[in-house]
Amino acid sequence: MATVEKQKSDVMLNYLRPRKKFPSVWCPGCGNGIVMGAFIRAVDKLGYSKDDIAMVSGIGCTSRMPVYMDFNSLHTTHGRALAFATGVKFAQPDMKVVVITGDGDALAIGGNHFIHACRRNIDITTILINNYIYGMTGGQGSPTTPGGSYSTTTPYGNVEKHFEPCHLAIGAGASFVGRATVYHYPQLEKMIMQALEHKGFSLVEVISNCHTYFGRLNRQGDATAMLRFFKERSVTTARAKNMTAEELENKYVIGNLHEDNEKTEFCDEYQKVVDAHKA
Amino acid sequence: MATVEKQKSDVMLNYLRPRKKFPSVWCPGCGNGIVMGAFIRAVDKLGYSKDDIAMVSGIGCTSRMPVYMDFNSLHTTHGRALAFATGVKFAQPDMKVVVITGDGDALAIGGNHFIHACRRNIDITTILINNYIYGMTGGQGSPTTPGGSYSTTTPYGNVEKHFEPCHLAIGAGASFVGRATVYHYPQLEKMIMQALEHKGFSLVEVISNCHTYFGRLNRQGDATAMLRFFKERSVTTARAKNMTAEELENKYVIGNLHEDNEKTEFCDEYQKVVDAHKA
Amino acid sequence: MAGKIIGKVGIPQDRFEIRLSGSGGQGMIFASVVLCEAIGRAGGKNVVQSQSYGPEARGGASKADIVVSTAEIYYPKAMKLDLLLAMTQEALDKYYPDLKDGGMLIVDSGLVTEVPTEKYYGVPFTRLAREEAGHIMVANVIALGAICALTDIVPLDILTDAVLARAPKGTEDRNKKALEIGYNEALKQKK
Amino acid sequence: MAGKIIGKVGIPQDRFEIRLSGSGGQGMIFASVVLCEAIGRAGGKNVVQSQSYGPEARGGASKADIVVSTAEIYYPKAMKLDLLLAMTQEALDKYYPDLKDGGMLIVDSGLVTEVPTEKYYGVPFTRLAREEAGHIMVANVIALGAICALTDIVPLDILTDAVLARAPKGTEDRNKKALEIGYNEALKQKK
Amino acid sequence: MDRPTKRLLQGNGACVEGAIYAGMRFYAGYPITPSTEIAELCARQLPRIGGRFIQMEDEIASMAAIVGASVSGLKTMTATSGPGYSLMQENIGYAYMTETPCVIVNVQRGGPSTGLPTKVSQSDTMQARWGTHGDYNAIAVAPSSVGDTVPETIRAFNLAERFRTPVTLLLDEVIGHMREMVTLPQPGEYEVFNRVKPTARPEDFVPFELTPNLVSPMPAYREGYRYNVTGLTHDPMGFATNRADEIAVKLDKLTNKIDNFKEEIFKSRAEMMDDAEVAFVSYGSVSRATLQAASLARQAGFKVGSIQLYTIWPFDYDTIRKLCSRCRCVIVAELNMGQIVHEVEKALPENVEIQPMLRYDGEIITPEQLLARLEEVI
Amino acid sequence: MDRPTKRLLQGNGACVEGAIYAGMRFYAGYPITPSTEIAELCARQLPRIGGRFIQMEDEIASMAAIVGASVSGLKTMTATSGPGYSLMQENIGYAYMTETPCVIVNVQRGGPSTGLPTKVSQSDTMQARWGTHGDYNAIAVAPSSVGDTVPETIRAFNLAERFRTPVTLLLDEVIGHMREMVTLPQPGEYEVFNRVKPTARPEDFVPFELTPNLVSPMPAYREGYRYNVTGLTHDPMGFATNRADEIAVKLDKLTNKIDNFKEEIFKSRAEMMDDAEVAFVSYGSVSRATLQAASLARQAGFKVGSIQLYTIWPFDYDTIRKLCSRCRCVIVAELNMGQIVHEVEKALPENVEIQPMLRYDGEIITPEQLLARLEEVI
Amino acid sequence: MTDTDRVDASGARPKSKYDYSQGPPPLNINLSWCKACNLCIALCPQQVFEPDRDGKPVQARPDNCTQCTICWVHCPDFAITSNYK
Amino acid sequence: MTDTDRVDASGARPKSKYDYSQGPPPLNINLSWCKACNLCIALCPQQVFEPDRDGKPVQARPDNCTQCTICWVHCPDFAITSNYK
Ligand SMILES: Cc1ncc(C[n+]2csc(CCOP(=O)(O)OP(=O)(O)O)c2C)c(N)n1
Ligand SMILES: Cc1ncc(C[n+]2csc(CCOP(=O)(O)OP(=O)(O)O)c2C)c(N)n1
Ligand code: SF4
Ligand code: SF4
Ligand code: SF4
Ligand code: SF4
Repeated sequence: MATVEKQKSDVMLNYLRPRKKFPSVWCPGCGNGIVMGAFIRAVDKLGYSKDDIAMVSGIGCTSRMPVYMDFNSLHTTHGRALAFATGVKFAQPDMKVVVITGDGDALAIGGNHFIHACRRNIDITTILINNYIYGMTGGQGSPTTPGGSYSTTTPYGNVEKHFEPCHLAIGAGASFVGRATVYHYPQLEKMIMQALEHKGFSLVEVISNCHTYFGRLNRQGDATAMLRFFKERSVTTARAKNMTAEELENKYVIGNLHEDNEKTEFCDEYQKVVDAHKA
Repeated sequence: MATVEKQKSDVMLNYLRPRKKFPSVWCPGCGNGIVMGAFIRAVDKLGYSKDDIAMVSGIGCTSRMPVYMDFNSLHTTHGRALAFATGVKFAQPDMKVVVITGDGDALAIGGNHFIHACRRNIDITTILINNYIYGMTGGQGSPTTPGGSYSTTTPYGNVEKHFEPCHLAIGAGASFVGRATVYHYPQLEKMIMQALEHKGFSLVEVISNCHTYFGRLNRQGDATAMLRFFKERSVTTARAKNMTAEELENKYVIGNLHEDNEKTEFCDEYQKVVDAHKA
Repeated sequence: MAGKIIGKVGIPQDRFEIRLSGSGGQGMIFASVVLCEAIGRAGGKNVVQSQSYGPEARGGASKADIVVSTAEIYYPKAMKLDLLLAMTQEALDKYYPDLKDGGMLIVDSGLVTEVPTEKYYGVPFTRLAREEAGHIMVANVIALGAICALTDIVPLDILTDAVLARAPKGTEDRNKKALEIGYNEALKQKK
Repeated sequence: MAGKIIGKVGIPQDRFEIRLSGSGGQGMIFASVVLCEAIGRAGGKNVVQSQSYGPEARGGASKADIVVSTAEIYYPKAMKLDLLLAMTQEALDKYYPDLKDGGMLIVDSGLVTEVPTEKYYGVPFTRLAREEAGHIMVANVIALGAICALTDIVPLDILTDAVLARAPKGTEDRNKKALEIGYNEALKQKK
Repeated sequence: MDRPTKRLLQGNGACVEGAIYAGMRFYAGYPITPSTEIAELCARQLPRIGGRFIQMEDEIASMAAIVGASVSGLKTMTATSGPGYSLMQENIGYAYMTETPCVIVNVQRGGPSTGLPTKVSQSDTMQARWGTHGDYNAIAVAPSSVGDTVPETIRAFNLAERFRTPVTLLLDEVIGHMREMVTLPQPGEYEVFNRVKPTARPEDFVPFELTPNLVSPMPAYREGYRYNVTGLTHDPMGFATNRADEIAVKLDKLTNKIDNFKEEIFKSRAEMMDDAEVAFVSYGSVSRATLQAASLARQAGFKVGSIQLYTIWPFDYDTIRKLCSRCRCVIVAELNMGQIVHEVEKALPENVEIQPMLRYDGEIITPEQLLARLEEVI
Repeated sequence: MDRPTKRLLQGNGACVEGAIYAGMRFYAGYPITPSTEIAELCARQLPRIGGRFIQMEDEIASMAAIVGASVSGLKTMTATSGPGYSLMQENIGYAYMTETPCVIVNVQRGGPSTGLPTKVSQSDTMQARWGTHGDYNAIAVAPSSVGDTVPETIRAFNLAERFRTPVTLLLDEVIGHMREMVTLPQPGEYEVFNRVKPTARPEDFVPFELTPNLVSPMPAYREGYRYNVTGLTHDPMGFATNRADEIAVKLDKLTNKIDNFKEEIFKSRAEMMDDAEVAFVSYGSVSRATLQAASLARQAGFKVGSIQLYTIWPFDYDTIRKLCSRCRCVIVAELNMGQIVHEVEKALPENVEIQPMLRYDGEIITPEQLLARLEEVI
Repeated sequence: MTDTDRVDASGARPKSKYDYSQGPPPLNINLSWCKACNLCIALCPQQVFEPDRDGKPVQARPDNCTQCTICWVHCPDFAITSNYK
Repeated sequence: MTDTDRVDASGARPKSKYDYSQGPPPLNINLSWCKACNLCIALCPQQVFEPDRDGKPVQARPDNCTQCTICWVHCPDFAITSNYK
C-alpha cells in the first residue's frame, strides 16, 4: 500500500454548502460519502476556486452529491449529465466541469452521452461511482451488474453481460481513464487530482459499495465487508501486467489504465476556428 | 484480390418486394445498392427462408433499404433500430434479425442502443454502412466524419474526433466485428455471410460512398472516384499486422477484426432461465 | 354555509389505523404486509396498506401504515393513528404526534427509553428476538404477536398462516416461535 | 350560395410564377435563388422562392419555383406556371402539365428533344456552357441570361450583380460571360 | 400453480396480474419510481409462464422493444412514470403510425421534470393525449383502486388489440403503491381479445387495408405475410407516400378507427346521477374520495352524484353532457393544476357552473376537502 | 461586416438572424428536416461572432446542452422538428422546472412519427403546451412569414429571458423553407431583453426567490453566486422538498409568472374585426391565406375579419372573446386535424358557430378553399 | 477512366467464355433502372462499355466481356444481368 | 472485526504522535452526523473504537490513535475530525 499522505480531517467542512443540511440522504456506510471526501480534498489541494467549479450530475444516489457542496451545481435528468455538462463547459471553457454519476446514470440511459463525451475529448472530469446496481430505485440490475448476480430485476441471476466502463471509454476515445475503489482512499484521491489536471476527457471509475442492495442481494454483507472485498479483489496495474487472464478473472485492476496527452481538446479546437474566422 | 466466386446476376430479382417500385430513392452510384446486392446474394447462398428474416432499420438513406426487399421489414425511428430489433429477436429467437443502419443512425442518436446490443451479445447482425456523413438530411457531420473534413455543419473543417465503429463495438462487447468496403465486393459478401452465421452480436462495418455530400464537400469526386479511393486506402488485416501505426494512418483495415465464439448469447441464456423456472 | 353536510352526517370514522415504525433494517414493511394480509384473509374487513418510498425511506425512521375498516376505505392513507408500534426512539419521536388521543402505543422497551406518555405497552422485542427466538431478524414478528394479543384485530392462527406464507423457506419454526413469544409476552401486560 | 364572393371579386391573379427545372446537378436551386434575389432587389415586386426537399429532391427531376407579384403574396406556392425552364427531357415531361395556357417555355435544346408544343424557346444551354463559357457548370447561369432577355422580369445589370454576389470567388468572369451568352443567344430568338 | 384467489397486492402488482391474464408475454422496461415494482414482478413471473422480460438501456429502447415484439406477434407492455413517459413519446408516435398494439403503464408522480418521485399526481393526463407530435387519436384508461386495476389492465390490452393502437394505462403513485386484497379473476371471467389475423392469401394481403371498422388484420412474423412497417406516412400497402389523398386517408384512419367506436371505448361509473344537481367528476385514486363525499351529501339530503372516468381518452363529451343534464354545478376533482376540467368545460353547456377542485402538492384529496367544496356550492 | 439590409432569406435563415440579433450565442442541435438549415447557418455564423455551435449526438443532448449553457450565462437555442421535439420533451420539462431561459424552434412537418419529413403541418401545436409530463405553463410563438420570423424570434428570446422559461418557436415547413426578401433590423430597432441579474450579496442570494413578478433574478456562472439547480421540486433556496406547502408554491410560481402577464405575452393581429360577423382565426403560414380571403370577402361586401395568433400559448381566451364579440361564426383554419380550434371553442360563447377548416394532407390551405368555406357560412 | 490493373499482366485480355456472336449480347441492361452512375463503365476491366448520351452504358465491345461479374455486383441498381448464366 | 494487516509486522503498535492524556481525545466525533455505519470502527488499524449502544463509535482506546487518517478519510459522513492537526 502506498504511503498515506497526511489528510486533513476537517477541510471538507469548508466546502459543504451553507444552508443545506448535512449529513446526506445516503445509507449509513455508502461509499458515495467517501468519494465526496476524496473529491473535496483533491479540489482543496489543487487550490481551485469554488466559483470555477461546476458539478453536474444526473439522477441516482450518487448524483445527489453536488447538492451538498458549495460549487455551482446542476442536478439534471437521469443519464444526461454529460450532455448538460458539455453545454456548461463549451459555454464557459475556463471552468473546471466535473460530472459525478452512477453506473446506471452513466452507462444505461446515459451511455450515448458517455461515449460521445469520450469521443469529443471535451475537458470534463467524470467520476463514475460503480456500485454494480441501481441504488436510488431500489436494487435493479445495471449495465455493470456482473453475469449471474442478483438484483430485483435479475431474480434468477443476471443473464446479461456487463460493460467494463473503462474499456468502453477507451474504445470511445477518452484520453484519461483510471479505476479506483473506495477502500483505496489515497489512490482514489490522487487519481481524482490527476483527472482534474488532465486536459481532455477524463474518467475515474470508482468501485463502491451499495451494501443496501447489491451487498444484501448478493450476500456480500455490510459496508465494511464490501470494502474488505474490494481490498482483496484489487490488483494494481503494475501487478496486473504480470498476471494471466485467468488470474485476473474477478479481479479489479486499479490504477491509471490509459492516458493520452497528445490528443487535442474539443473546446480548444473550436476556439481556433473562432479565432480564425471571427469577423 | 481474392478470386471472385461466380456471382449470379439476377438472383436479387427474386428478393425484391413485389408491388414496390424499384429502383431505389438512392442517388446514382450510391454504395447502398451495392451492399443490398451483397446482402441478398449472401442470404440466397445461405438458403434462408424469406419468412425467417426480419430486417430492421432506423432513418437515413441506408435505412430505406429494407423496404425494397421481400423480407419482414421494420423501418423504425432514427437511431432506434437495434432497440426495436432486440424486441423482435427476443420475441422470435428463431428468426434471423438483421439491422441495416447508417453511421449517424447507429452511432450518433443510436449510439446507446448500439453499445448495449454489443454488450448483451444478442444474436443480431448489424450492417453499418459508414459513409462518414448524414446523407438523408443533406450532408451534416456524423460521429465518423474525420477530423478536418467538411460537411454542412463543419463548414470550417470538423473540430471533433471520430468514432471507429469497430473499436467501439469491441470495447462494448460485440462478438463478431469486421470491416469491408463497397469496392471489395467479394469480401463484403463473404463477411456478411459469416456475420449471419455467427451466433451472437455481429457487426459488419461497410465503408461506402456518399459522393453526393461527403464526396462533393471534400473534393473526393464521384462514385467511381470514391470507390477507387477505398481501393487505394484499404489494407487487409493480414497485411496490416506487419505495418506500423504511421503506415496505417488514413488506411482502412479491412477483414475480420474480432471474433469470439465462446461468448454466450442473450436469448439462449434467457431461455435457460425459462426452462429452469417455468411452472 | 359550512356544516350543511358535515354538520349533518359527519365523516364516518369507522376505521382503524395502524402504523408500524422503526429503522430501515427492522422489517416493518414485511410486518405490515403480513399483518394486513392476515386481517384481509380473516374476512369481514377492508384493508389498505401503504408505506414510504424513495431515499426518504432509507435510514432514519421507516414506517408502514394499515387502514382497516368494515366499510369501503375511501381515503387510503392514515390520518390519525389508532395504533402505533415504535421499534426505535427516533421512530417514536417522529410519529408519536400522529397518534390519536387514546390510541394504543407499543414500543420496543429495549431500544426506546423515553416515552412521552404513561399509557403504553413496552416489550423488549429486539432482546427477545436475540435471546429467545434465536435471531434478531424476527423482532418484527414478535411485535406482530404482541399486536395480535393486545388488539382483536386478527386471530393468531390466521396471522400465523400469513407469516408462514410470506416467510422464506426454512424459517417457519423460528417465525412461529417468535409469534408465540410476542403474543405471550404481551398478554402478560394486557391491561 | 357558391360564388357570392368569388363570383363578385375573383381571386386576383396578379402573380407571375416561374419554375426552373432540370436534373439534380444542374444548379436549378442556385439559379432560382439568384433570380429571385435579383427580382427582389430590383424593387417594386414581392417574391417568394421555394423548392423540393428530401430524398424526393435527389436524382430525377429537380425544380425550384418563384412567385412574383406587385401585391402581397398570400399563397406562396406555384400553382399554374407562367414560365417554365426545362433543362432535361425528364423535367420537361414532368412539369409541362403545370404550365399555364400561353405560359412561356424555355428548354435546353441540346438535351431536350421532344417538346409537346411549338411555342417555345430552345437554347442549347449546356452545349454553350461547355463550348463557349468554358465550363458545363454555368449552363444554369446562361439560362438565367436567357430568361432575362426573354422576359422583363429583371434588368440584366441587377441580375448580374445578384449572380456575382452569390457565385464563388474566382468565377466572376465566367459567370458574367455566361449571362451575356445566354442573354444574347435568347435575344436572337425573341419573337 | 394453484394460487389463492384472494391476495394482498399493490396496484402495481394488480397491473401485472391483469396483464398476464390478458395474455401479456413480453415486457421491456426501465426502472423508475413509482412504477418499478411492475418491472420487478414481470422479471420474476414472466419466465415462469414462458414469457420474456428484458430490462432495456432506457425508456426509449423499452418502448421500441415492445413495439418490435408486438409486431413479431406477442402482447407487450412497458411501465414507467413521467420522465420515462416523456422519453417514450417519439416511439409511442411510431406505434400510433404503425398501428401496433401495446400497453404503456404510466404510474404518475409529481412533475414537471424529476419533480416528486415518491408523491402522487395526475398531471400527465393531457400528455397521454397530446404527448407525441403530429395528429393521432389516443386511448387512455384509468383505474381507481388496486381492485379495479386488474380488470382495467385487461381492458387496456383488449382495447389495444381491438383497435391496433398503443393504450396508456394511467395509474398514480397512490394506487401503484398501496396494497389491498384483490380477488384474482378466474380464466374465462373476463373476455380477452386477441388481434384479428389476416385470412387473405399472402399475395393478396394489404397490410393497412381499409376495412369497415378501419382496423386492419395483423399477422405475426413467420406466418407467411411479409410486409413493410414504417413510421413514414404510408399507403394501405405500407409504402411511404407523399400523395395528399393517401396521406389524408391514413390520418383519417388513425382518428376514426377510435372515434367511430367512442361509445364502446368510453367507460365511466355514474353513481347517484339520475337526479343530481351537483356532480363530482374524477378519475383514478381521487374517485374513492369523491364517491364517499357524494354518498355523505346524499345522506344529508342533497342531490349530489359522482362520475368516475375509467376511460380518459377518447373523452366522451356527449355522455358527460347527458349524465350531467340536470346538474347546475359540476366539481371536477383532480391531482393537477387543471387538465380534465377543461374537457368537462367543453362538454357542458355554459349555464353549468364548473368548479375545479385541484390539488397538486403531492397529497391526495380528502373527503373532507370535497365536502367543504361541496358546501360552498350547495 | 456590412451586409445589405435587404436579403433573400429562408424562414430558417430569418430565424437565425433574429436569434443572433436577440443575443443568441450558443446553439446546440441535431439535424432534422425541415429545420436543418438553422443548424447549418449557426455552424457557419456563430464562430464569426465569437459564438458557439455544437452538433450534439441527438436531440436529448441538444436540449441538455442549451440548458447547461444557459445556466452558465449565454442565450441559447436549438432547432428541430416533430420527432426531435418529442425526444426533447423530458429536458424541456427540466427547463420549466429549473426556470432556464432558452428557445426551442420546432419547424413542423407532418406526423405522427417520421410522418412526412418534407411536408408542411401545424400538428405539434398542442404538444407545445402539453408535451412534457407534469404541471407547468408554456409559451409558444408562431410567425407567419419569412419577414415576421425575424421579430418573432427576437420576441421569443425576450419572453424566454423575461420569464425565465423555455419558449417554443413554432415554424412550419413552408415558412422554414421558402425564401422572401427580408429587411434585417438595425441595432436598436427592436428591444432586446436580457435576464435580470441578482443584486443581493451572494450570502443572501435566494436563487428561486418569490419576487413580485415571480421571476427570480438569475446569475451566470462565475459571478460569485453558487447555487443548486435541480429538476426535483424545490424550495426557493433550490433544495429539493417534499413539503406540500413548498411544492404548491413552486408550481404556482411556474404557472402564475406566465398567467399573470398573459396580456403582455399574448400577441395577435386583428384585421377588419371591428364589425366582423364572420372571422377567421389562424396562425403560421395559414394566416397569409386567411388575410387574403378576408380582404376579398370585404371587397365583396361581407363583414369578414381575420385574427392571426402570434402567441399560441398562453392562449388568451378573453382577448379572443372580445375580438369576436360581434361574430356569429368563426372559421378556425389550421394544418392539422383540429387543435387550436378547441381553444377557440372554449373562448367563445355557445351561440357562436365554430367552423374548423382543417387540412392535414401535407399541403397548405389556399385562399380559394377559405373562400369556399366562407361562402358556406355567409 | 478504366481500371487497367485488372488487365492481365501480359496486357492480353482474358478470353471470354462465350461466343457472343452466336446469341444475345453478354449482358442485359435494364435502362429503366439504370441511373447512369458510371460505375460499371469505369470498373469493367475489359472496357466493354461506353456511355450513351444520358450516361448509361452501351455494350460497345461485347466480345471483350469475360463474365467476370464485376459490373453486375457493383451496379447499385441491379440494372445489369448476364445473358449467359 | 478489525483490520489486522495494518498492525506492524512485529505485532507492535506504531507509537502515537501525540500525548493524548494532556488534552482533548485524539478525535472529535460528530454524533449528529454519524450514521453508525461501523466503517471507522472496523477499519481502524489500532482498534481505537468500540461501538456504543446505537452502533456509533466511542474512543475506547484513545491512546492507540496514531492519527493515521484512515478513519476520517473513510467516514462517509465527515463525522470524524482530528483534534490534533
Ligand atoms: C428518465 C428516467 N428514468 C428512470 C429514472 C429512475 N431512476 C432514478 S435513479 C436510477 C438509477 C440509478 O442508478 P445509478 O446511476 O447506478 O446510481 P446509484 O443510485 O446506484 O448511485 C433510475 C433508474 C429517472 N429518474 N428518470
Ligand atoms: C429523431 C430524429 N432526429 C433526426 C432525424 C433526421 N435524420 C434523418 S436521417 C438522419 C441522418 C442519417 O445519417 P446516416 O444514419 O449516416 O445515414 P445515411 O443517410 O448517410 O445513409 C437524420 C439526422 C430524424 N429523422 N429523427
Ligand atoms: S441505496 Fe446503495 S447507493 Fe444508494 S445510498 Fe444506499 S448504499 Fe448508497
Ligand atoms: S445522399 Fe449519399 S447516402 Fe444518400 S443516396 Fe445519395 S449518395 Fe447515397
Ligand atoms: S452500374 Fe448500374 S446504374 Fe450504374 S451506370 Fe452501370 S448499369 Fe447504370
Ligand atoms: S465512519 Fe463515520 S458515519 Fe460511520 S460509524 Fe464511523 S463516524 Fe459514524
